[in-house]
Amino acid sequence: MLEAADLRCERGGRVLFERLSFRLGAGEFLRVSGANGSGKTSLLRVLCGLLTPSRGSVRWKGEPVAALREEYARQLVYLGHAPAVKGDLTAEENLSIACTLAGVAASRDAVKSALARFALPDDVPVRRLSQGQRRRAALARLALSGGVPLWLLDEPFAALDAEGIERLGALLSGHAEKGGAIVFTTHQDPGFAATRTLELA
Amino acid sequence: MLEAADLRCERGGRVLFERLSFRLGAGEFLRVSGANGSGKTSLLRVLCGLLTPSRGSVRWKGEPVAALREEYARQLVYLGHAPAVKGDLTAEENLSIACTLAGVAASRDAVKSALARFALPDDVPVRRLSQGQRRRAALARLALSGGVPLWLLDEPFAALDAEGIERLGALLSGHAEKGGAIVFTTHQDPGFAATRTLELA
Amino acid sequence: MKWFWYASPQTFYPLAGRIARWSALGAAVLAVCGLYIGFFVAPTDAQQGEAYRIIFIHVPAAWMSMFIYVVMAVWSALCLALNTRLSGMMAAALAPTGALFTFIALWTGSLWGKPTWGTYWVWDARLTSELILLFLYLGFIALRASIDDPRRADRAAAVLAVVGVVNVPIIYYSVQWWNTLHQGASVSLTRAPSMAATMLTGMLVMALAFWLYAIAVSMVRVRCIIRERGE
Amino acid sequence: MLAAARCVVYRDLLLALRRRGDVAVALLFFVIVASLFPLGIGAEPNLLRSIAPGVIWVAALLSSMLSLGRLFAADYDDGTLEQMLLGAAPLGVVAAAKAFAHWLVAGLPLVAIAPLIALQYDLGAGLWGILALSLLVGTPVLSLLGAVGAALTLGLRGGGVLLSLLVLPLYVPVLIMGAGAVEMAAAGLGGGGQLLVLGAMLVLAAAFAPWAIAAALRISLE
Amino acid sequence: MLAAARCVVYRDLLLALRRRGDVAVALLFFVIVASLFPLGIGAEPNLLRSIAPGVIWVAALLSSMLSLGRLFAADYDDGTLEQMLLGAAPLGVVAAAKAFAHWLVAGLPLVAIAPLIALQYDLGAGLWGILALSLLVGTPVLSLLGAVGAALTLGLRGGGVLLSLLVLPLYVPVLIMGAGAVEMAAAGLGGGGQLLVLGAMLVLAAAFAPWAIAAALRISLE
Ligand code: HEM
Ligand SMILES: Nc1ncnc2c1ncn2[C@@H]1O[C@H](COP(=O)(O)OP(=O)(O)OP(=O)(O)O)[C@@H](O)[C@H]1O
Ligand SMILES: Nc1ncnc2c1ncn2[C@@H]1O[C@H](COP(=O)(O)OP(=O)(O)OP(=O)(O)O)[C@@H](O)[C@H]1O
Ligand SMILES: [Mg+2]
Ligand SMILES: [Mg+2]
Repeated sequence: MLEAADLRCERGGRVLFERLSFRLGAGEFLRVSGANGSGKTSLLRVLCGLLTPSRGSVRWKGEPVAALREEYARQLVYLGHAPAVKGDLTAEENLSIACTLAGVAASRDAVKSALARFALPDDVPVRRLSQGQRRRAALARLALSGGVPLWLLDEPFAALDAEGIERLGALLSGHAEKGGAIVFTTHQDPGFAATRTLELA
Repeated sequence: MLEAADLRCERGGRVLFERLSFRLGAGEFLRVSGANGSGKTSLLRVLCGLLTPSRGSVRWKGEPVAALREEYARQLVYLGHAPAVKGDLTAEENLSIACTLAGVAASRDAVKSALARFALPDDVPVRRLSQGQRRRAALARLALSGGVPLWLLDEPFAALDAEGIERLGALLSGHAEKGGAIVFTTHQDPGFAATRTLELA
Repeated sequence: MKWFWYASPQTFYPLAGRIARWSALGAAVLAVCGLYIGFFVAPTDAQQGEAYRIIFIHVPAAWMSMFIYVVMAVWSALCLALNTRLSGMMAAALAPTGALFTFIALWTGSLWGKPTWGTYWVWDARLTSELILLFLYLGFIALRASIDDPRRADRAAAVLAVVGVVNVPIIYYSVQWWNTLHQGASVSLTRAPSMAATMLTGMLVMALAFWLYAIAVSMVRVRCIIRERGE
Repeated sequence: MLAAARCVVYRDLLLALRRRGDVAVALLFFVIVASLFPLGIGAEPNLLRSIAPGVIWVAALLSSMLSLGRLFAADYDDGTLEQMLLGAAPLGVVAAAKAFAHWLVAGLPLVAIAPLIALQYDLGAGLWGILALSLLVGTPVLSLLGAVGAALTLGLRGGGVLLSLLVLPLYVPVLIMGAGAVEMAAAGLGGGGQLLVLGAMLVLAAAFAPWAIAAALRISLE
Repeated sequence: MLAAARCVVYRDLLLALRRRGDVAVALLFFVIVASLFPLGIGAEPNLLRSIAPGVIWVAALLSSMLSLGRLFAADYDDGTLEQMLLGAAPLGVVAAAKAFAHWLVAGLPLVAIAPLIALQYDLGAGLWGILALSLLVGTPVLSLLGAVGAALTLGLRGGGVLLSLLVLPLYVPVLIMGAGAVEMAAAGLGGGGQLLVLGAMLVLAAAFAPWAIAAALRISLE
């Protein structure tokens, strides 16, 4: 489904990666690993179209994503280092707004059950939550994005406790089984086997 | 050296912990663990005096820290979730300013070698660094704080790659060997044995 | 010492109830007397006709507006210095009453301005400084309202009240420092009063009524606050 | 698409409400600026009356400009803007919704309070209407043009100054027309012409600004 | 202790310099506000001359107030303020240093540029001196008082409005004295009295404000 052809990325005058090509089919996991500053985040941003590669292109079902724009955007979920969660809103409000913007229909009950899945209180402003709970509030969106084929996740396991990692792992495996494709980065061992690993130097 | 007596902490109307007491001697590690939102960060903030416990007290060499103020502050390093690093300054500027404020003398060379120890470029504004590199810029202060007895570290290993974790681990062990005391929280297995573990429910 | 005994909210609670009841009664009686003197006994003014009767509300309210701020600042200073719980609560209880009197002084003043000066509002020093006093009260109330933790709210607001007290002398002396449209002080301890004796009595009686009203209301409010915080 | 726009407006209003003050900040700033002048200038009623339209319009312009800084900055910092770019609706629609929400929070309240300020400055009663009308038509133009500037300066060093530098020249025609309308009316010359020009500006801005904002956001997020 | 204070001032200046604009933003805002008035009010020289001291002082006050929001906010968000609280120097010293740095960036440039603005408004040459002097003595008071407000509203809902609401009543006496000094001088009455009062305010503020700021910061960081 997703295809990277001869990607090259330059940042701050340094070439991060070059001649990077891969294909990702339905039901596949790709784990991107590498040292700090090796370009994992940059690669993910290139894949979702937030960063233009200095050479090469990213294709979705054969078409370059630069041309697809909103159509491509509707097919993917990107969760970056920045949580995209507002401190003044509650987890519930955050989640339902994020879903509406992403064009994913989510009833109130679905939202509540997604939050319950990550053991989050739904009526406390996010700024009053702990670091890990804030992270969970961002990740809860995945529980509602089963219908979106491509997930791009930047260090989804960071700040989570053991139980949170397990729940998220189950969610990811479930998505892959249903035919979704997942690209994620992590420094921690995720505890489940990724179909493939891409090591950035 | 550090003594917590009958601590109780309440936040947002919920009691996080109660009747918590421990003593930490020279050369000891204390690992605080627990699920997301169990109060690890709150405990560390109580220990360094940023948060007043609703009952009990923290003592440093027998005296309550509330009375010691700056004197106690000079004896500790606290690194929290927030990196306390300015995006517009370079890692070098950040580090030398942090040291001056903390009252730790640090020559230019010492600063440079501390940065080198964490493999950081010293002339790039921190906002242009990757997530892990930003974390390293905050941690580099530890390399210059050998003379400060008490280290309180909130998830120091987060966002670091394997090699970074190793370096930090070596730094911590070195500090403990020289008679320092360390309290840290982590969700990841640090890979080296903490002298003691405190599990928050 | 009896004082410290009453400094604890639990013991102060019943006392506050008693004070509130008696002051409310006193305020009602005095207000009736004051208004009777003001509207029936005091003679019609030669220049202003009946309009001047606003003075019986306006002047006591203006006095109270400044006085309550000073009292509030004193409680706040106590709160910061001794860290007693009651003093923060007292300051919190006084603020709305102070703001109310400030508003009344502004309102009656501008109603009075229309017949005498021909306009509701001029940017005269006294009027403007009274408006600023209103902002000070509103700032105090707003700051408290936006902090969830009551202890923190008490202390943050206390810092503000203490810093803001420097404005009160400016308001009081504004009429002397700038020559303004507004009336200067006509009641003072050193000089004989320059107004008719009945007018003066009426004003003083009303001022006393406002005093007792302020005490009653703030006692009721402090009881609410004590109950709210479950002390 | 409409759902997304509605959602953005709802979200921004909710945020403004949660931060409580934010709804009031523009308003309060407006009142404060307008009230400070008599303190600094002195209380002569005729002088005040003659500068009133200018003071009120400058206060409105400043208060609208000040809230621009935060229009996209918070969303940029916490990653929400990325998500909007990756959202299902075209970015232009989202941009228009954000500018509209900004106007609801920072423009509309000024229109409502303007008569009170006019009272303080002793403007004739007949002028309140035209003052409020000129603000009603003019402030949305300020929000739309300002949003373009805010999007362009997102994340730049010195964003603050740059923003004022970029936005100000665009604001000046609105100021001249707005204050001019009230002055004309005060001089008994109607002021309808200026209002018509303001209206035309509004139509143009509403048609083109959203796409300019979207383009600027794409550039800033690169 | 002195080392810490110097370090804080150096750091804040460095940051302002890096964000380039930040040095200029207060200045630019000041110039813009002062220049907008003739556009809104019309160009009658006598009218302009009579409102000049007030307009210039209001502009200075606003431009100082606007940069207050960021005085502690950035340090609060990224954890630097915690580190300052846990630093080796007393918090009052750090607070004074930060207020001083704020004045260097947001107050001093106004003093330097004021004569230019006075020229625009055609103020008599003899008045430039007293205008600049009144700003020189008055703006540090604004920075010190403003810092108290900024520290109190740190991290609160509605920080923006609250800040203006809290700070403004404290600023008004400074405005009245500052503009008053220039007006008195313009009327040929000297204005030395007002300057003396301003000086007294400065001494008082410098002595007490740092501790109020420190107390407020401790309360806010709790
Ligand atoms: C909004 C408008 C006004 C405000 C804010 C205002 C404010 C005040 C204040 C603060 C005082 C207390 C001063 C003191 O104790 O020395 C006062 C007293 C007084 N006001 Fe007003 N005033 C206003 C309008 C007026 C008007 C229109 C009149 C009548 C023409 C007036 C007549 C007086 C008088 C006679 C006193 C008593 C002064 C004394 O005996 O001490 N005021 N006002
Ligand atoms: N500023 C705050 N105001 C009120 N409550 C808070 C605040 N910060 C945290 N809390 C509450 O205190 C609890 C403990 O938070 P804390 O940050 O100490 O957890 P933690 O153990 O560090 O979690 P994590 O592993 O996610 O970092 C949380 O449940 C949270 O809801
Ligand atoms: N905004 C930016 N401008 C310029 N250069 C940048 C920017 N962000 C990152 N870089 C550079 O790009 C390189 C790769 O950054 P990236 O964030 O992709 O690394 P990463 O692999 O995700 O690292 P980490 O494990 O620390 O998250 C870094 O060396 C950094 O210096
Ligand atoms: Mg990364
Ligand atoms: Mg934590």
